[in-house]
Parts: sequence; structure tokens; C-alpha cells
Amino acid sequence: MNNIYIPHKARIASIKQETADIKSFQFELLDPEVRKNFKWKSGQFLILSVFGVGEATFTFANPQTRAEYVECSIKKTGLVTEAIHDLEVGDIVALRGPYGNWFPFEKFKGQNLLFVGGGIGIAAIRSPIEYSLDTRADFKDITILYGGRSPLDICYFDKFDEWQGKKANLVLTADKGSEGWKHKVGFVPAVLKEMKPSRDNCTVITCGPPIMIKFVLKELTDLGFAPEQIVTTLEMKMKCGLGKCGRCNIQQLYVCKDGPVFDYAEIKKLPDEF
Amino acid sequence: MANKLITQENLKALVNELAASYDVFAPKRENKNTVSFGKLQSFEEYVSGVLLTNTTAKDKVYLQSEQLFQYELKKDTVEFKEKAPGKEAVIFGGRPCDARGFDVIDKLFNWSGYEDGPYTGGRKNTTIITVSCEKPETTCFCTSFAGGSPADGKGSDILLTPVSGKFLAELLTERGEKLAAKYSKYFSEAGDAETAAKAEFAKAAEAKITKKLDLAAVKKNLDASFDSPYWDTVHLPCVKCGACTYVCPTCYCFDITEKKFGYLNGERNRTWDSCMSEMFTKMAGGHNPRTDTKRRFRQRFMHKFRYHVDNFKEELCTGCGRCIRRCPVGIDIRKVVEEAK
Amino acid sequence: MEKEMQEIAKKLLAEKKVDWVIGYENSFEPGASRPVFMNKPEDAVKLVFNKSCVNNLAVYLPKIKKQKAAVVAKGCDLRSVREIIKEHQILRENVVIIGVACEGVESSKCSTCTENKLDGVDFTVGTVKDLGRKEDMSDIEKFEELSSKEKEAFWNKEFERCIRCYACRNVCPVCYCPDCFANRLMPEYLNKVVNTAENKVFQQIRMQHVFGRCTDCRACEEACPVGIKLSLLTKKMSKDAKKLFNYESGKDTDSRPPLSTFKVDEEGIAEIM
Amino acid sequence: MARIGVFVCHCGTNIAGVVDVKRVAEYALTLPGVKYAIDYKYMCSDPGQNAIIEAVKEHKLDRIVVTACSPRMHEGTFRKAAERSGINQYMSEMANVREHDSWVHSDDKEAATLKAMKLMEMSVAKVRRSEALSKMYATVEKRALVIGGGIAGIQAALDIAEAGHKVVIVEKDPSIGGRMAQLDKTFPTLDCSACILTPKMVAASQHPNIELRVYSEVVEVNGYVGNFDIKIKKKASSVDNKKCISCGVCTLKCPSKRAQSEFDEKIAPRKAIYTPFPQAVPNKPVIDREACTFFLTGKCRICEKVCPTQAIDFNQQDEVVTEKFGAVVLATGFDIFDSNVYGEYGYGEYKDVVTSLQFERLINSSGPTEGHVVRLSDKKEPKNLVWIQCVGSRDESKGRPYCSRVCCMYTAKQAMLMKEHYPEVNCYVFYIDIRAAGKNYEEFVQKAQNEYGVIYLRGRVSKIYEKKDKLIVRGADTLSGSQVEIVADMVVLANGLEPRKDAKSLAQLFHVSYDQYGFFTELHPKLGPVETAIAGVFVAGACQACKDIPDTVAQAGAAASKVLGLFSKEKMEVEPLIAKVDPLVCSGCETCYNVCPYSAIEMEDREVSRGNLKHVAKVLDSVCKGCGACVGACYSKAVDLKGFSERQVYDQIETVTQ
Amino acid sequence: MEVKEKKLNIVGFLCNWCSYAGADLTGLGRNIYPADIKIIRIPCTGRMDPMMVIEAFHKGADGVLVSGCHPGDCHYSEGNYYWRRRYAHLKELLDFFGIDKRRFHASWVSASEGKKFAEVVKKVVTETQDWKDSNSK
Repeated sequence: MNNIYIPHKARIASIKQETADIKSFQFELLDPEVRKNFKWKSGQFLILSVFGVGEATFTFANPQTRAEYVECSIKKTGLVTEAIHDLEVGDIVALRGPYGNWFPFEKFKGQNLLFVGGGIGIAAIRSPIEYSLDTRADFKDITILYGGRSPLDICYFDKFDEWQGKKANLVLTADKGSEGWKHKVGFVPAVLKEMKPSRDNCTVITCGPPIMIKFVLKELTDLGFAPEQIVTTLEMKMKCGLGKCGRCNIQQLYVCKDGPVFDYAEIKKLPDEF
Repeated sequence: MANKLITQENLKALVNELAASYDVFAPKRENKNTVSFGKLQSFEEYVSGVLLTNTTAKDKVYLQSEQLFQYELKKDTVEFKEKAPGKEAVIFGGRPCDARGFDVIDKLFNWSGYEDGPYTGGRKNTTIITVSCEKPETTCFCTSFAGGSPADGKGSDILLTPVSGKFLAELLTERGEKLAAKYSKYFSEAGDAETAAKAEFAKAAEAKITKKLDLAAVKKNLDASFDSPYWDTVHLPCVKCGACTYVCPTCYCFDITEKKFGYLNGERNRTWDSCMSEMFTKMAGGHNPRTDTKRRFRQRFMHKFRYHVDNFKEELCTGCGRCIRRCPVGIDIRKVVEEAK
Repeated sequence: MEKEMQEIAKKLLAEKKVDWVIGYENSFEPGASRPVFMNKPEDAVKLVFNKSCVNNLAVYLPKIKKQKAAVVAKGCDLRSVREIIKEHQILRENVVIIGVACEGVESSKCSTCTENKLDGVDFTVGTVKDLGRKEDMSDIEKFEELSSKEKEAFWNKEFERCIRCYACRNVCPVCYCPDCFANRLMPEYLNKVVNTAENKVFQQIRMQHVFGRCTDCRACEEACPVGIKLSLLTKKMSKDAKKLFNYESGKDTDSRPPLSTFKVDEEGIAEIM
Repeated sequence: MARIGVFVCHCGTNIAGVVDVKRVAEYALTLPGVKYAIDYKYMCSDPGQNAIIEAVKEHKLDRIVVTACSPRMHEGTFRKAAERSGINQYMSEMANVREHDSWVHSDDKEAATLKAMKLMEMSVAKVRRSEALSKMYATVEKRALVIGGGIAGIQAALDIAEAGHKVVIVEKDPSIGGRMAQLDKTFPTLDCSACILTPKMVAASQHPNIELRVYSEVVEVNGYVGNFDIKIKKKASSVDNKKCISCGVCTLKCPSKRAQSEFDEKIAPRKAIYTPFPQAVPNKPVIDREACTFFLTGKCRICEKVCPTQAIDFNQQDEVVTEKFGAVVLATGFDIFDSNVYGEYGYGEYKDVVTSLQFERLINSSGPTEGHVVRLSDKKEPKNLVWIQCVGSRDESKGRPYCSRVCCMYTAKQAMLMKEHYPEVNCYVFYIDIRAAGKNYEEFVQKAQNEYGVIYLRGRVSKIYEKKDKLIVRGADTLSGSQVEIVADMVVLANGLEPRKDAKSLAQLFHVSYDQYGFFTELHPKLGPVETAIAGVFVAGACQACKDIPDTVAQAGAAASKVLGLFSKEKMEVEPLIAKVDPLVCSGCETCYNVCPYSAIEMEDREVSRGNLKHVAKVLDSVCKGCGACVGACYSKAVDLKGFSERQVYDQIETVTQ
Repeated sequence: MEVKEKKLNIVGFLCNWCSYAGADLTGLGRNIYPADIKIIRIPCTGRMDPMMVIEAFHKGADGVLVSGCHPGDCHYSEGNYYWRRRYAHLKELLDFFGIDKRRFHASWVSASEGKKFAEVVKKVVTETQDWKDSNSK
């Protein structure tokens, strides 16, 4: 029987506490054969099993160019994520995937890239950021705008040096600053407005809370960006990841199958049900 | 494929013999008002006259709750155990709309590049023997759909139609032929007369179905009506239970959950889910894209008559009318989609 | 009678006394009816009342909290309306009750109905007659006599076919919780898996929750797509509420449900400990 | 991230003698989340606690389970140990394997060990779901409200005021003083009641921290300990107190004779504009509108004409003010039992059957007869007087099974006073038995009998009837076993005490519970005699139970000290193990609001999420005591109780049954 | 007592102030009772949600005992009155569903009734065993 619901076994190889409620995990697939053949592309997602609790969907936080482990950054929001946060290095989990589509980098070649991330949304664009940095020559300017509620809510501090080292222009902002915070203070859309990125030959990859996305889109539209230039990844409740269980259905699309990566032109055609 | 004949007596004998070696599911009386597909011990239990069993035969293949696998956590690993394949089964006495439902969801479970083993495994294991309907109900509207008819065999392996005191048995699939061959002693050859009689039967039965949806118009209206104020009021009588989805032969949405036994063991289960439920799309953080009842109500009809058509070129509905009859508040799917604008 | 009802509805809508009139309209086949929501005076002609008007329309009231609605209510439904008002799900001033003098609909409850009086309604349609029917608890008493094993076997058979569509819950006027325990994950009160044991637990808890609030209106039984005999349970509970706490739900709008109050000296539950 | 440490105590041989503690510790290590487990001789000892602290540090534990004795014994100890080790004190649990296991299952060591493992496992399951909680604090409005201006209220107010806090006394009558002001002399010292009370009344009225609100009532209560919002209604007195100079001319000139003096127990008339008694505090008259000729007929206005300062204001209205208080003392006192219930005594029918309070007024030199005891029927001095005790006390058949505690004493007092004033009269007392348990009380009663010659007859009076101008009192003398008949001129009923008629409605305003008679229920009959179940509400005096003046004063002082204790802190510490409502899930059915014994639940209309205005429950943190009645009652499971949360309990249930 | 093949699984919910303390006293007095009961401490029987009882039976408990303060003695003044009502109806309801009355018990045990608690547990165990024996026939 072709049981597509049986996941690959994996063990937790490392855990890093990013913020009070976000941790980054590295998973190592147990079966060497599976490990060898397990390939994904930036933008795709996986379904993680925590035994005793159930499954939940996460995007790959690392790109295919750094595929030693499978990495996810996970915020504690519900039952499964709470249980994942309870796990320790060496604990056994399982995952299935990769599922969904990916960022069409071949289309972005030779362009400027602007990444706009907010909150845990950064987990979804860390992979394309690092992918673009690993294939740096394919792109022109790479700018990363990343904001959190407060300085304490910013993840990936350990990665920033490397990103900047590879000639990415990193702009950090916090809704509310604190002592010692040397970066910007303000909401992501406001900072974006201030940055005035040029629309010419530029693709924007964005992910964040719905309210942020809404205003980022508005700012970008004001700056003259065409909907096709803006790419995001949608978050929907998913169970199967296989285009069957029906809950990520928006119009004729199944986010798990046809997404999660969409450009704004496609999204504009969809009803407001995500 | 071949057509055969089987007499009433032989049918009884066949079913009784099948019941000995297969799981035979057929309409069975549960109580005064309830007839559902249940495991048949003998032909006597079969309730022949009922068109609309309370629930469909869907759950005899696509179980309402199905174990996907069991796990056992070991030191440094985990082991999975899959359920042994079930006994071969026969679904007997369902109606063309029930069988058609399987045809519709078969496509879905083989779609998107993934074959859904837990479903297709059971499906391949099941032979569907359907009986044509002579006197359709007021809620029936199968003829609205392409090829839909009270005597249509889509999805069936064998279709039985009463003709001249016997049944014409149309063997529609390999599975159907195999079964008929195995029990060939009960069948005799059918001639053109019987085939013609069947056509007459179908025509007569179809004529009795007065309600026919103009599906092209429905699709067009639904395409345009997503933001229509129509949905603001039409959903009001709906109480948002899941009865319609659970009695539907084509509703396929499901949930995957876990049940644990102690610290180390557990099972992963798949259970039908309903787009009418608030939990269907509610995310862990509390965000719910279809938070209000209007959106959930609209989703059901849009999915069945618009989105699914976009993807599969057919409606997610077979016109059985069960949802109309089983709806506690009498919501009529025909009316809802027809009036959408 | 229908004419009278239509006139009232028309007037209420025309004078904008209410946003909605909730009543019954003809349904998919002759002799069938279903609930209808109307907000235009010209729609009022749709209103019907006949033996098929089984639905308890009180279930809709908590959902239109912020608006004003007129609702067609039989004597039995009226009890649910009162219960909902009592439990603060709607304000009395926001609901116009159109009471109908009912002599019975196609429901199992009607043969023993003693509830067709229409005290406290805003409009009365028809004339209330004394139906001369009597309460009959003999079926409950008979069931109580069974052994635990027999009782369990009976319910196992009933709940084996439950499909957990939650129609029973969703048509129940007093099951208005915005988030039912059955949906919860932390803790998980009920596993999603549909099997006899879980189905039974759901109904045990639901019945416990509606105890002393349930008016034995039978909406759940009428709604059940697989014909589970829920009236046995609801009737048992109304019997217990009366016997243990001398309480009948839906008789007024201000007394406290039996589990929301207590007496230092309980007469109904003599030394139970 | 659960990193649980399990510490299995031997308790010498108390546990280890029965339970295989090693096995329990080993089993613990197999449980998910348990990173460390040891067994140790005495966990509660200093080395034991230090072992916990070190283990927490070394193994980075974040929760601990101590498998030892009852949490009622050592929960505090290990919470403190947890805190010292750097983890939140509420992240510790105990498994009770001594009282609930080794001591009661010593007959079956294997079963006891298995049970110990299970109990430990349950505590591990519970602690896994524990949340770090911090101590909570609430602000305190340092202003007290005393309800009732009798001796209890006055004393409590003075004590609080003396300590430097503001106090408001609310009194429903036009003057403070209460019952004590009506009395003549007090037992057992026979000192004059007014002489000891009046200075207190004056002190209260003149104290800079005390504000008197007479002729006022509490009408609504909101809020909770430290922050009560209380509505007080001041009834219209029709006199402008700022202008009134208390000259008394208005009362003198008032022609109305309709009303009977409440203060004199209705044995004398009073004017429509009046002060209840000459020494009233404040000494400002009020107009009884039901008796006032002007209010009844529209004519008269004599008081207005004679008032030298134009203080009469017929247009005055009731006034309601809302004020904030941090604490409340209920001191509403008592009524006497309704004599009419005893039909056989002919009260009301025979004018010379009087209540004990009426007798107090008769013998009081400031009373209507200026201390001359006369029959109400013919104003003649009585020669033979009979007291009947236990009128409305110790009488199950009249619904008053309790002893009123003061009647024996005041009967003796009244008889003695009678003898003192009129040595030639005969005083008889019918009694059931004498309760004189107080300092110098028994001696006092003995003195009445032996020195004053009051005749005590043990028995009940069965009937009183009138014969010419005499009252024939027929009763039993159970000591001699004979029927007696006394020809009396006057009969005094020693009425028992009961709560004020309106005490129940006041209790309901405050959600203070009361017993079947209406006495306010104290928090604990022994250990919380002045507190109530409602934090910040205290009781003093006869409203809580029958008591005499010294006990009342003592309790008033105690209540005051409780108030002062509360006021001694800027903020109150409150236990964080309280209920919490999830407004998104709440259905607003008010079930929790109905069942909360502390009124700790408030219903509010609130926007729970954007655009979603709902009627939902809210827990008032500083009022909630964490009983969980709301959680047990909530149908939508919108309420949860910290420390005994749904997840904790359900995980424990799951652990027991698996 | 005879040796049983299989132990019973009985869940005891005891209120912190009376019955839990009473059970402590049982221990202090070394009054032996069967080990089949495992105790969950709750603040008050008012905290007892009937769902907890249903869940316990659902998860496989053979018996359930809920014990609290005597009426009038509740630490929180009223909790046990509410529980008394819930119990009265829940027992009926569960019995109607086929959960035998011998399996579900409630008692009042004060902090000073150590001996009584042992007696209560013995009674619960005996009755539950009785049910189990009759049910397995």
C-alpha cells in the first residue's frame, strides 16, 4: 500500500532558543538513504510529526544549498508547537515532504532582491535569503528588511554577520526599541516607506503577519511596484499537504499544492480567505 | 463489457454466498427511521426499497475514522506499523448516486501527484454492486449531472436493473466481471431485449425526476457571486452542523489526528472533517480565514459547484439529495446554488 | 392562522420593529417545511404553519444577539426562548415572540405535550386549547429498570452509528457556547476519532451540560441524521430535574438553572452521600 | 521545556519501610521529561533541600516533584526550596506517598510501591503542565465603612480612626447609639448605659477621621477588597443640618401626634419633627414625612415658622453618593424576637404585657415615664411583676433553637432594678435554666435571688389571662413539680435576639452568607470569627451572633484590627492560584457569576477581538480565592483555575487510568 | 480480604480542606485501606466538573470517588452544595448510560474523620468489585 502518510524518521540534532517563544531546530533524518534523497527547494514546506500530539506544517528555514540538516524555526502557538518546544536534542520526531511550490529564482536572475520579513515570517524567508546569498552572483543588490515587535523578538542574530558579509544590506527594526538597540524603531511598512526601494528590476519577497503584509503591499504599490514583482508565501491550516484534505482550499487552489508561494498578482485574484 | 441476467432467487443466493467470504455491506434497518449500510449476515436483512439510506456507502471504503499507522517510540528511533489490509468487501444495494460518489472521490485521491494508499487500497478491495432506482425521490436530481441517471453505472462494478421480473446485471469493470465469473452459476446471458428494456427503464425513471439544474448557469453564477450579498442572508437558517457533509457521497475533506496510548505508543488517524466546522480552518494561533458562518456556508457550495469543477471538470455532487433530507433545517442545495447570484 | 401570522410579520417588518422575522416556509416537498429568515415585509407571505413545523426556532436567537428578531414559537419552543433569555443570550426587549397555538406537530413529544400555553408572548396566533394530554414517563421508568449491562448495550448500539456531525448540538437552543468542549485541544476532552466510546462520551457530556436547561424539545432527536434515540436522554433529564430539584426549565426567565444554585437543605436529594 | 526532577523521600522508615523507594526513583527516570531522580532519607531536612537545590542547578531542572508526605505538611517547604534553587515556586509538586500510601497500605508492600509509582507519575504529569506564577498584589483604599452606629460600629470606627484611617459610619436612624442607648443600666455592674455610651458617641462625632452618615443606608455594592464602590443613600431629613443649631424649638412646637417613638419602643408618642432622644448624635431633627401634617395635608409649616435659622427644607430629596472604601465592618445589631408569636402570652392584647426593651424604657430615667415604672393600661405602679424568659430563644417550635445569651442576665438586671426602685414589689422570673457564663455573671444572678429577693421559678408559662385589672400568669414550677399561678400587675417578656429584619438584604448586597436566622456567617466559626467569606468585609456585634456588650466591644475591636491589618499594607498580596476567563470562549451565560461564592466574577461587555463585542465574565483577581466553583460549572470551559488547571487535572486522570 | 487477580483502578477526587486532610489523618492513624484508589487533589468539590468524572470512566477507571467537606463546612462556604447537586444528577445520568451506580460514589469526609475515610474507600472498593464481578459474568 502506498501510504503517503507515513513520515520519515528523524532526530533532533540541535536546538537554538531564538527568542522567548521561538526556537530553531535542526532535524537529522535517520535513514541514510532517505537523507540522501530528501531534496527540497526554498519556499517549500514539510509536515512535522511530534509523537503523542500530532502533525504541524512548517517551512524549511534553510535552503537547499545548506541541506546538511532540515531546519525549522518554530514559534510556540498551539498544541504541536508547544510539544516541539518541549523536546530536546536526540528526541525522535518524523517529517514528511517536501510539499508545495518554491520561489522561482530562475525568474529573479539578474534582479535586485528585497526581502521584507516580520515576526516569525522571517523563518519563511530565511531560506530564500540564504539561497540568494549562496548564489550571490545571480543577483544584483540584496536588501533585507526585518522587523520584530521588540529587540527581544528578533531571531537569527547569529546569522546577520554572515548575511552582511555576503553583501546583503540588512535593515533591522523593532516596533518598540530598547536600550542598546542601534537599529531602527518603527513598524516594517513605515521603515519600508522611508527606504524608498526602487521598483526597477526588483523583486520583493515578503512574509509576516497579515496586518504587516497588508501595509507592506500598500507601501509597495505606492512606490510603483507591480503585483507581479511581489512574492509572498501564504499560511493556511494544512493537514495532509497533499492536496486532499480540503482545508487549504481557496477558490480552485489548494495552498499546499499550488502554493504556498504566490505573487501578489495571483493573490489579488483570490477571495479574502487566507 | 458484458451484460448478464440474474433472477431474484439467484441474487438472494449470490448475496448469501458472498456474505460467507466477503464483508458485504448493504442497506440495513437500524430502527424505525434509520436505514444504513451495515454488514449483512444474510440477504434477509437487506432492505431493498429504500433509495436514501441515512448515510452513504462512502464510509465503507473511505472510513469515517481510519488508522493511518501505529507508532512505537523506541530508544533513538520510532517504529511504524501499518494496518493489515481488510477483508475483501462488497457494497451491495447502493444506488447509482452512491456509486458515482466513489468515482468522484477516486479522482481526488489519485490527484496532485499522490495516490492516497489508505483510500485506494480499500477501494481496490471493494466490489460495488448497485441497483437502479425505479421511483426517484422528490429530492433526487442526479439527472442534472453529465451522464447522471437513476440507472447509470458510473462508479459501479455491477449495475443491477430490474427488467421483466429479473435483474439485468451490467458488468462494468474488471472487478465486476471477475466477481460474476467467480459466481457464474447464478448468472445467465442477457439478450438485446433486456438491454432495450433497461434503456426503457432508465428513460422512465429519469422522466420522474423533475428537478434539473442548469449546471452551466450555476457555475457562471457562482463564479460571479463570491462577494454577493446573497450569501449574507441565505446562510442564516443553517446551524453549521456537519450532517450534510457527513451524509454526502462526495464530501471528502478530512483531518489527521493522533491518539496516544501511554507515553510511547499511539496511532495516527484520519477522520472525516467538515467545512461547516469552525475548527476546519482555525489555525493554532487563533487566526481563522473562514471565521464566520457565512464564509463556511459559502465554501461548501462554491467548492461543490465551482472550485471542484475548475479542477476536475465535474461537480462534487451526484444529486442524491441526502443533504436536503438530512439537513435539520431543510436547506436545499439545489435552491441555494440555483439562486446564487 | 397563517394569514394572521403573515400580517403580524409584515407589520413588524414594515414598521421596522424588528430586523428579522424567523418562521417557517414550505420546503422541498409538499407537507415539508423549514426555517426561514425574512427581512422584507413582502416576504411575509412565505410564512406557513402546519404539522411539519417541527424545528425549534429558538436556536437562532443567540446568533442574532445584536439585532432584533421576531420568532415564531410553539408552546414548547417558548420554553427554550425563555431559557435563552434567562441565560443572557438575548435580551427580552430584542425579541418579539409570535406564539402559535399548536395542537401538535410531527414530533414524538407531541402525544404527551402539556406545554402549548403561550404565557408572555407578544402575539398569539390562533386559540390555545387544552389538549388534555398527559406527561408519560413510563418509557423512562422502564428503561431505568434495565440492568447497567443492558443499558450500556443499548447505547452502544445507538452510538455505534453516530457520525458526530454535531447536528444535535447545533440545533440545540441551549448549546450556544461559542467554542464547544468537543473542539478543544488543550486539554483534548474528546478525541477526533469517531467510534462508539468517543461518541458516547460526547453525548454524556453534552447531556450533562444541558441538564436543567434542556426543555426536552427534541430538536436534537429530530435533527439526528442517523436516528439516535436522544429523546430518551432528554426526557430522563427533565424527569431528574423535576424529581431532584423540583425544577422545570423554560418556565420563566429569571429563576436559576438547578446547577447554578443550591439549597442548604435539599428536599429532592435526601441523603445521597 | 520540561526538565523535571523527582525526589523520593524515605522519611526514615515511614515511607521506605513499606515502599521500595529505589524502584520509584528508577521508574521516574523512564517518564518523559524526567531528567533526574534520586531517593533520600529526609527530603525536608536541610541536606535534603540542598540536594534539590543542587540538582536543579546541576541538571538545569525547571520543575520538581517531591515524593514524600502530604502537601498539606510540606508543600510550603518545597515551594521555598524550589524558589531558592531559582525556579518558580509553583513549578513544584508533591506526591503524597506517606499519608496516602505507606501508612495506609503497610499490609501490601508491593501494592504500596506500585501505588507510589503511580502517585509520583501523576504528580509528574501535573507538574509538566504547571505554569510559573508570580505573587499578585492589589491596591488598598485606606478608608473604612462601618455599617451600623451602635456600640459595635462606634467602637470599630473609633479604633480604626485612632489608628489614623478615615472611617464612615452609616446609620439608618437619625442618631447613632443603637440599642445600647435605649438601655437603662448594664449588667453585671449596674452602671448607667448612657453614661458609658454617650462619651463614645460624642468622641465618634468629633473625631477628625470619622464621618457620620445618619439617616442613611447602603443601597448598592460593587468592587472587592481594597476597592469597594458603595452607594449610600441619605434619606431626606427635611432639615438643613448646616443651618440647624439644634435648639429644639421645632420639635417643641410641632403639633403632630400621629407617630409613636421608635426609640421608646412605641410606648410614647413622638413629634413629626424629632430627634430620637435628647442626647442624640448628631443632635439634628428629622421630619417624619408620614407623620408630618404639612406633608399629609399641605398645611401647617409651624416648624418652618419657628425655626430661627430657616433650616427647615421641605423640598429636600434623597441623595445617593458613591464612595470608595477598602474595607467594611458590618455592625447592624439586633432586633428582639416578635412577642406576638407567643399568642399564649397575650402580648398586644394585654397592655401590661411588655417587651424587655419596653421595660428598659419604662425604668430609664430619661424614658417617657422618667423612670417611674407604671402599667401602660392605667399608669398605676405595679406591685407584682413577672418576667418570662426564653421568649424566642431555645424554642425549636418557634424556629429559634439558639440561646440568645443575654436574656438571663438582663432579666436579673431588670428585676434587681425594679427591687431597687420599689423595694416592696414582688418580682418573679420564669426560666428554663440560667445561663450566666461570664465574668461576675453567675454572682450577679445569685445576688438578684439572694440579696434582692427576686423569685425564680423553673418552668414555662403556659398561659396568661386577664382577670379584672390583673394578669393571671399560669405556669409550671418544675422544681416543686406543681402548677403555679401568679396574679401579676405587669409581665415582662425576656425576648430573645434576632438579626435585624433587613440584615439579609444587606448580606446579599455584599454577598456575605448568613444562616437560616439571618445572622451573618463568619469565615470560620473558630479561626475566623470576625472575617466573612468576602475578603475585606468583617462583622462585629450581634449581627453575627447573639452577644452582650463586652463581647460586642471585643469583636468590634477585633474587626477594627483586621481592617487595620489590611490597611497596614500599600498593596495586598494575593495568592495567584485563581481562576481566569478566556473571553473568546466565554458564552456570557453567567453561570460562573451565579455560582461564585465571592462575587469575584464580574460580567462586562467587552470587545474580545476586533469588532467582536461580547458579554463576558471576568475574574477579579484580588477577590478570587481559587475555589474553582466557576470552573466546575462552566460549560464552554472558558474558565480555568491556575494550579488546578484543566490540563493538569485531565493529565492526572489520564495517568491514573492508563 | 481475599487476594484479587487484578487490582481495581479507582480515581479519588478529594477536596483539599476536608477530605484530603481527612485522608491524611487516615494515614496518621495507620488505618489500612485497599490500595486501589489513587487520589487527585482538588481545591474544593465545587471545582469538580462532571466532565472529569465522565472522562475518568471513559479513560477506563473502574470507579470514581469524590469526597468533600460536610454540607455547611465548605472552606469556600458553598462549593460542596453545588457539587451535591451535580452529583445527584450525574449519578442518575451515568446510570442511565449504563455506568453502574456501584461505580460512582461521593462522600462527606471532614478533616477529623480519618477512620471514616478508610471506611468510605473500603465501601467504594467493595461495591466496585461487586460490579466488576457481576459484569464479567
